[in-house]
Amino acid sequence: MLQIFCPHCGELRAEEEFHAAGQAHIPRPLDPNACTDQEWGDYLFFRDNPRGLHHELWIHAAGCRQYFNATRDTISYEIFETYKIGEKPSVTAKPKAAAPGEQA
Amino acid sequence: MTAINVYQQRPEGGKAESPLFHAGLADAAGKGKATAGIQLRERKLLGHLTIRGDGHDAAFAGAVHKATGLELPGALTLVSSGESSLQWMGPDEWLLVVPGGTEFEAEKKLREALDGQHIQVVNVSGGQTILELTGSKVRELLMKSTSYDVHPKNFPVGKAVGTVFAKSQLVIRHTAEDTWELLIRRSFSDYFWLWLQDASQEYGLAVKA
Amino acid sequence: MQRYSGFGLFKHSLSHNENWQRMWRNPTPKPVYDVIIVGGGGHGLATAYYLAKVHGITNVAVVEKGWLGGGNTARNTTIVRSNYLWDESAQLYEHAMKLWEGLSQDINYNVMFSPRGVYNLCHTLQDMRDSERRVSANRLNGIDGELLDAKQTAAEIPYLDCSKNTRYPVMGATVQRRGGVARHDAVAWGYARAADALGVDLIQQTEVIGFRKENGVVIGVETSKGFIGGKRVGVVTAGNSGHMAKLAGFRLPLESHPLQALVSEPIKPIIDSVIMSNAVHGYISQSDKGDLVIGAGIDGYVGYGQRGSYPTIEHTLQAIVEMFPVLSRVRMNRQWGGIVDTSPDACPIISKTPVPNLFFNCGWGTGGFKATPGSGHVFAASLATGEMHPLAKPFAMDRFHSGALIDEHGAAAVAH
Amino acid sequence: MSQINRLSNGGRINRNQPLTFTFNGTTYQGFAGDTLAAALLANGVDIIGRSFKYSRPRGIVAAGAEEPNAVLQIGSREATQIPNVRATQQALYSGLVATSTNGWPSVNNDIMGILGKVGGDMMAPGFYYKTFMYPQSMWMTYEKYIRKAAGLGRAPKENDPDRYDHMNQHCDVLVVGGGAAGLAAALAAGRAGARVILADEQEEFGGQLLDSRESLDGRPAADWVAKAVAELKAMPEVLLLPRATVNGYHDHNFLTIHERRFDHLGEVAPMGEARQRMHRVRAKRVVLATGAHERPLVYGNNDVPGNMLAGAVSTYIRRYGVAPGKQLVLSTTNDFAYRVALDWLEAGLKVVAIADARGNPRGAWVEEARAKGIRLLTGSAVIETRGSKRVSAARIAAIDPVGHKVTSPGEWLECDTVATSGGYSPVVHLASHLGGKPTWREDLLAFVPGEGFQQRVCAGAVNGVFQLGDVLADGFEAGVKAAGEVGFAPVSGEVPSVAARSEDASIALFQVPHEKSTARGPKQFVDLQNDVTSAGIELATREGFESVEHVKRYTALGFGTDQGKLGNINGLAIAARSLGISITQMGTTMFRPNYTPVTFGSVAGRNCGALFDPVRYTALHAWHLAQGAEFEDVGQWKRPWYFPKNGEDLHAAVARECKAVRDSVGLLDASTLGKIDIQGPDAREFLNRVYTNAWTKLDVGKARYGLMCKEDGMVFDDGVTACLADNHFLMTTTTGGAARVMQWLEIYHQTEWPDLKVYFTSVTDHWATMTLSGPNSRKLLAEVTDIDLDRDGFPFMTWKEGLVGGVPARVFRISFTGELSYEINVQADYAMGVLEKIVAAGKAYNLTPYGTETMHVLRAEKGFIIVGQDTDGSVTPDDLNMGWCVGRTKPFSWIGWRGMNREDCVRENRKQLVGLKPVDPNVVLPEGAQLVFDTKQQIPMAMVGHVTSSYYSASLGYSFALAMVKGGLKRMGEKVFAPLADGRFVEAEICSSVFFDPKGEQQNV
Repeated sequence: MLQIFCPHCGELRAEEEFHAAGQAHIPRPLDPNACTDQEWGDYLFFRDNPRGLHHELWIHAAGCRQYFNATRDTISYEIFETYKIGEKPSVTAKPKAAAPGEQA
Repeated sequence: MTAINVYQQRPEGGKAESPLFHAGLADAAGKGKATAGIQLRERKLLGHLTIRGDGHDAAFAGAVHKATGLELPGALTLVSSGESSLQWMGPDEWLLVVPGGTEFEAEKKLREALDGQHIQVVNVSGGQTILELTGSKVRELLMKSTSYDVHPKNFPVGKAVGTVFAKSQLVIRHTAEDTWELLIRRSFSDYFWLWLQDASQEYGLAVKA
Repeated sequence: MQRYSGFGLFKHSLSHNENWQRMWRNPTPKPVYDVIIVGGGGHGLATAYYLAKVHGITNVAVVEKGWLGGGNTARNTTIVRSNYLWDESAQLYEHAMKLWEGLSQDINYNVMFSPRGVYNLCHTLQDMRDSERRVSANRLNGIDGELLDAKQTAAEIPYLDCSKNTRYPVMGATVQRRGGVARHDAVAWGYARAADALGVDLIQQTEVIGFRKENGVVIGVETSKGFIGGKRVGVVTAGNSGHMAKLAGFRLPLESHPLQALVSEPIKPIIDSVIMSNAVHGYISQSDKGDLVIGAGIDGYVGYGQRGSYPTIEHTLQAIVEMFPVLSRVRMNRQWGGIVDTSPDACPIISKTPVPNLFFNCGWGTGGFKATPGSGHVFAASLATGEMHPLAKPFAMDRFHSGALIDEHGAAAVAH
Repeated sequence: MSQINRLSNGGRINRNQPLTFTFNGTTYQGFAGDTLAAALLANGVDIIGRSFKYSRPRGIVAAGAEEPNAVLQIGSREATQIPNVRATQQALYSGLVATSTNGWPSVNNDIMGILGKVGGDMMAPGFYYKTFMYPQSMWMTYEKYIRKAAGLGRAPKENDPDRYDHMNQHCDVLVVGGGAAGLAAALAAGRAGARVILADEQEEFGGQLLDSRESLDGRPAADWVAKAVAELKAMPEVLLLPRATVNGYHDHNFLTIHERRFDHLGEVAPMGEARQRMHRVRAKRVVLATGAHERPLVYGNNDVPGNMLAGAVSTYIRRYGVAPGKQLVLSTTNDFAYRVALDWLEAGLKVVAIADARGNPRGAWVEEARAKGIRLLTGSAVIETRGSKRVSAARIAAIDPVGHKVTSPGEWLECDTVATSGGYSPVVHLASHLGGKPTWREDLLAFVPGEGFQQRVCAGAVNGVFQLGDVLADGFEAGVKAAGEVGFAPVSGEVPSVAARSEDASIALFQVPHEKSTARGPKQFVDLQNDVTSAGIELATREGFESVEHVKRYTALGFGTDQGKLGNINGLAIAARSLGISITQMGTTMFRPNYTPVTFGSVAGRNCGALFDPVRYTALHAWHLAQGAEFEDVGQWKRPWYFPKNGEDLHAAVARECKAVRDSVGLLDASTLGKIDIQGPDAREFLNRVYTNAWTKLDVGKARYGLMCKEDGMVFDDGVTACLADNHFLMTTTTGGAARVMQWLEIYHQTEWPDLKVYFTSVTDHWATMTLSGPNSRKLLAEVTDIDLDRDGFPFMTWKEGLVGGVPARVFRISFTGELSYEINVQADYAMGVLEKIVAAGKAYNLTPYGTETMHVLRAEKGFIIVGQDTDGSVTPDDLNMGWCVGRTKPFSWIGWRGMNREDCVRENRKQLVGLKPVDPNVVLPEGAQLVFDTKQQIPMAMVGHVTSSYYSASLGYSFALAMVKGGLKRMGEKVFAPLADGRFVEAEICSSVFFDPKGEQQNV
């Protein structure tokens, strides 16, 4: 069970208090009507799904009910930072060498 | 105040049933063992107001203070004065608890003080209730129920947190050394009551009036 | 290929089993293949087998970064059924089901396909409506299915708590009696052995690290052991599909999530069929060894760790004890996770890609194992001809742009 | 009842407290402090069970968690049966009833055993993959017999009377294992002031110190254990958990500890107590002091009862005062195992010989053994043993230095016990749960923990540190380090002194050679529980299974309840040798939770039955109960489904309720609908963006129905929203969608449009909602309210404030039944009082409570949809024929608009919501039934839609349905058919989805 630092409550909390809400930083197109079906489909469904560093959206559902972003390694599950909506991530490359443990 | 619809929602007199009315707490009161590790009391029919606004705005904090006499608390804290308390619920949300029947006055005062600001005040008195737990085993009971750390080092008096509890959610408020409060939603109150009875079996549970 | 039979077993026992042959070779890669399959799981191996068997294309390599059948093939709860709602998916899964029914004989390897019946429990009125809808659709698609009431359900599933004491009382169930379980490892090994016998090269411990293109057209794969040429390349890498797509230069409408499962210690048979419940969120069967095989939920975040969140395991066992209170004293032996590539409509993607001659078969999410033979069969046909097999066509990637989704979240069992 | 193997003195048992128990129906006696295994051995019980595949007799091998054979059924009555209890981990209690799990008619005389002997070679690994295939139809028959042999113990057939619970723990340092290293670490961390948990799986702390030959501070090691435990107990921030196994190490230093609180006292817990407790621990640091498991040697017939781990024999002698035999042969590769010979001798029994695989061992204990005159055969090993139900002799022979060949014929020595030790495997299980790969250390001949996303320190044997003095030092250091890393400076305290003991290096030996090839020699068991032999492993590699996972899966090595604690290292060493690769290249299989198995009950905790999922009730629930309501689960809510009277069934009750609403007035508890209070100057703009229809012109005092879609254009919720004031709205959502909608509003507000000035607060629980519906609702309401209900003054789709039953209320004149309706909202605390007044006044109007079923019928008669029943996430507003609810010209591209204009969403011939009238007015179409146009077609039939809602309407006098039909809106008057399971076709006519009062006059009266 992960432990996640809520940037609003200012504390580490258990994963059970949160819900993951997918990849972060996917803004709604400003003019959806100008999007082609291709572009709209990309917005709706196509994701980076990276093996490694991932910026993702979470909500502190049982706590302050705020959405925020997290930078997490999808292999080690290490969380490098959490930050408020509107802020930019400060970790954009893996701080250390690829970790073990992915294989069966 | 035409922009917002505000009115007295509580009748004068009339039959009132708190969320745990049908649990028969009144009948059970005083009948438990004096040695019970957990004592439970429903702090019922209080006035609950949700206040939303910009916590970073000094004008907002000042107006809330003016209207309530309470300093706007920061993250995870609870301030109280007499029968009233003000609790941080989120970066733009607070809960004001006042004696039952005074919430309409309190709301009017708040709206007056906050006039011109973008805020929300909502009477939620009918939707929630507070369970007060005291006794030597309360911490153990809480540990059975929530993954939040209730050790006094982490959860001193005056702290209040929204967290998971059993298979639902609520707010835990630490109000005195051996006294904790659970702020619960009306529709979940029977579930929590059942849970608390079950989880406190080994410690003994006594209901207080 | 050394043929397997009861008599053979006896014969070999006389020579103390010293003369069994290798099940597959350990070949050195050729410079170029007609078809390269990336991913040596059940789907990839089945694809290779059907390419050779049905289409006569034997100059085929399966490139696997670890060991054969070592991904989700080795980690699933082995359920086989075809009772899907929509025509497109029902036909695809039923195609697989028909192949399951003769698979052991076809590949001369006992995959222990055991049609002991798959029950989906209903706990709400809406469950009952949805079940009627699905069973009705199944029947008209030629797929067996029955809707049982609470009494029949109780009679058919011993020890299931059908009383009113449960939080969500059982109101009924659907059953697909042709559904059941198979031995997951055996499926991979059986296909591998059969494909190898037809000349397919199974190249293990070799990771694909890139796709080589010429004029935008794929001409082979870069691997940890060097370049391997291929006229067509089919990628069947489940949870790692997103990563493969990235190497090929495009994105997929997929997220890879941890999906957990667990087994109990072996106990004497008590659960004779497969029982699944959407509403209370758990499913269970019992292996021939006596282990209760239990599927847990999917975690809500992207995860490649082959492990998931502990609360998910808790919820699952709560559901199992809720359904079968007699099991509360049984012990959980082992838990683990797979990486499932979930698509927005809970249906697979069997598709051409923006890169000519590069094909993807992915997005099976939680439903991959049951489709193994069918998936391999239609993907082989597509790779053989360069045109998508008719059953695969509705599963092309462009549906996520046009909006022609095939929403199987309801039928994909435990609400993932 | 004589305990023939009980020594006359020694052990940590209480000889003054005899306990009686039964095994396989025979009554025995043991002592308090015994494990069940110790008591069985004390009583000379050799055969404890039969092996899984070959049904060979098996006895107790080990003394702890690694025991593969002594897996028993416990329980004196049905409901409290416990399957698969390791006798080595079960404390003896008075009245314990244990039985073997296999063997027929008994473990001593087992029929299957004969089959195992003759057919053994036919059951090599993978044999089932190679047969039972023909004919295809026979597999299920074969499998029936295969399943007969499945499983060890059995689940009870009655429900468990016990409770289980969880305890959430947080600590600075969790110390796993209470042996020498763990105690030292806990002391160091505790002294520093850290919050410490020390957990150990055994009955008491101390681990190997409890049966050690070595002394601490010049006194028996156990004395120091008592002192250390006393010191820890006195520390307020230290929690000691004996009988508590750390079974899983999860992400972010979350671990679970399975505590068996009453298993040592009986098969059921005392009233009110949880039998077992799962501690869910978040530890800032973990000290793994999990020790090591002794590795047995693999030699011919090494499974015959009497073959045991060397250390286990010592444990039984020193800790339990039990010698499991009379004549001992020891086969070892290391010094440490010599203690068993010395212990055995001190117990007054005969040590026949020691075979040491090393050429010239000279350690202290070796010399002591020599000095005591024990026969020592160096460069030798036990090659095989003899005996059917108990070892009767062992053959010791010389082997070459690498252990590949037998170099002398050796000699058969009579004995009844063969103790072996092939070295010690650190217990790396927990250290590897997050995927960390253990590392092979050739100097130790052992895997030690690798890296692995864990904030932990390893100490003692798990760390590859074996000498007692070093172990203690390592433990103290680990405790200091762990506490130090989280901010606690070390505080000095007593550290015991240990006399150094000289020890020679051990030698690598896994599979002992035999003159015959592995396949032809006597069976050498690697994994006892699964009957995996070295020949089987060699066969697997011969057949091409080269990865360690393949070998495991093909042979079932390590699949048992012991998860390969005993056999895995030997197995992979044999596979590596067979493949000609190193052990490092071979690697280990994945370690996954659990370290040892845990009950489903303890994982589930008390979240079962009534506590399985929260139940939500409305403020009026007690009244519904008093009216005899049947309830429907809607999300977590219990909603009244119908109110049967005088034994009515659903249909009769619903017909009566419907009629009452249409004829007079009915009452529905609508409190479960989601309600969201929305305030702010941009509230209206926000509504414009999240609803499909337009909200700009909704006046204060009015209400409007709205649809919500996701970005894909598919309907996902609906409800009525009222304008309470210019900047103030009250939104209602579906019952099941309330939380979802709230979160959806928040995500758009917080992430996309934070600039919009609006706040949302859920008031679902604050308001109780009573709906009065029917032609007499106005008259009835008028009797209890001061609100002017004038038809024009309080028109349809408006709301008013006033008193109802003396309580301030908001009354909405909206309708979901098509009848004149009022929704009365009052603060929930006062709802019951209001209800009672309405009911009292309602007597004159035959006021009838109705439930969700009647509501569904009435709304369907009006063609009103229920999201989630008539929609399934693939339906646009146009598909629902609700294009009137789509603001096509709204300036902002609201949520759903772009999605519903994608290619596939605007194509012709989509499925559309229509009404259906069965040709036979008495036949009710099944909800969910699929529809076809042509009954003549063969299967597979072309399905054109399905029935979403279907009822018999008492007021209309015929059955009707709502359905999604391909191009349905253009097919009015055409026929569709529902093919039923029994072969019938129900014919129905496609019609408008509005059956009742199409002009909407009733609700406007």
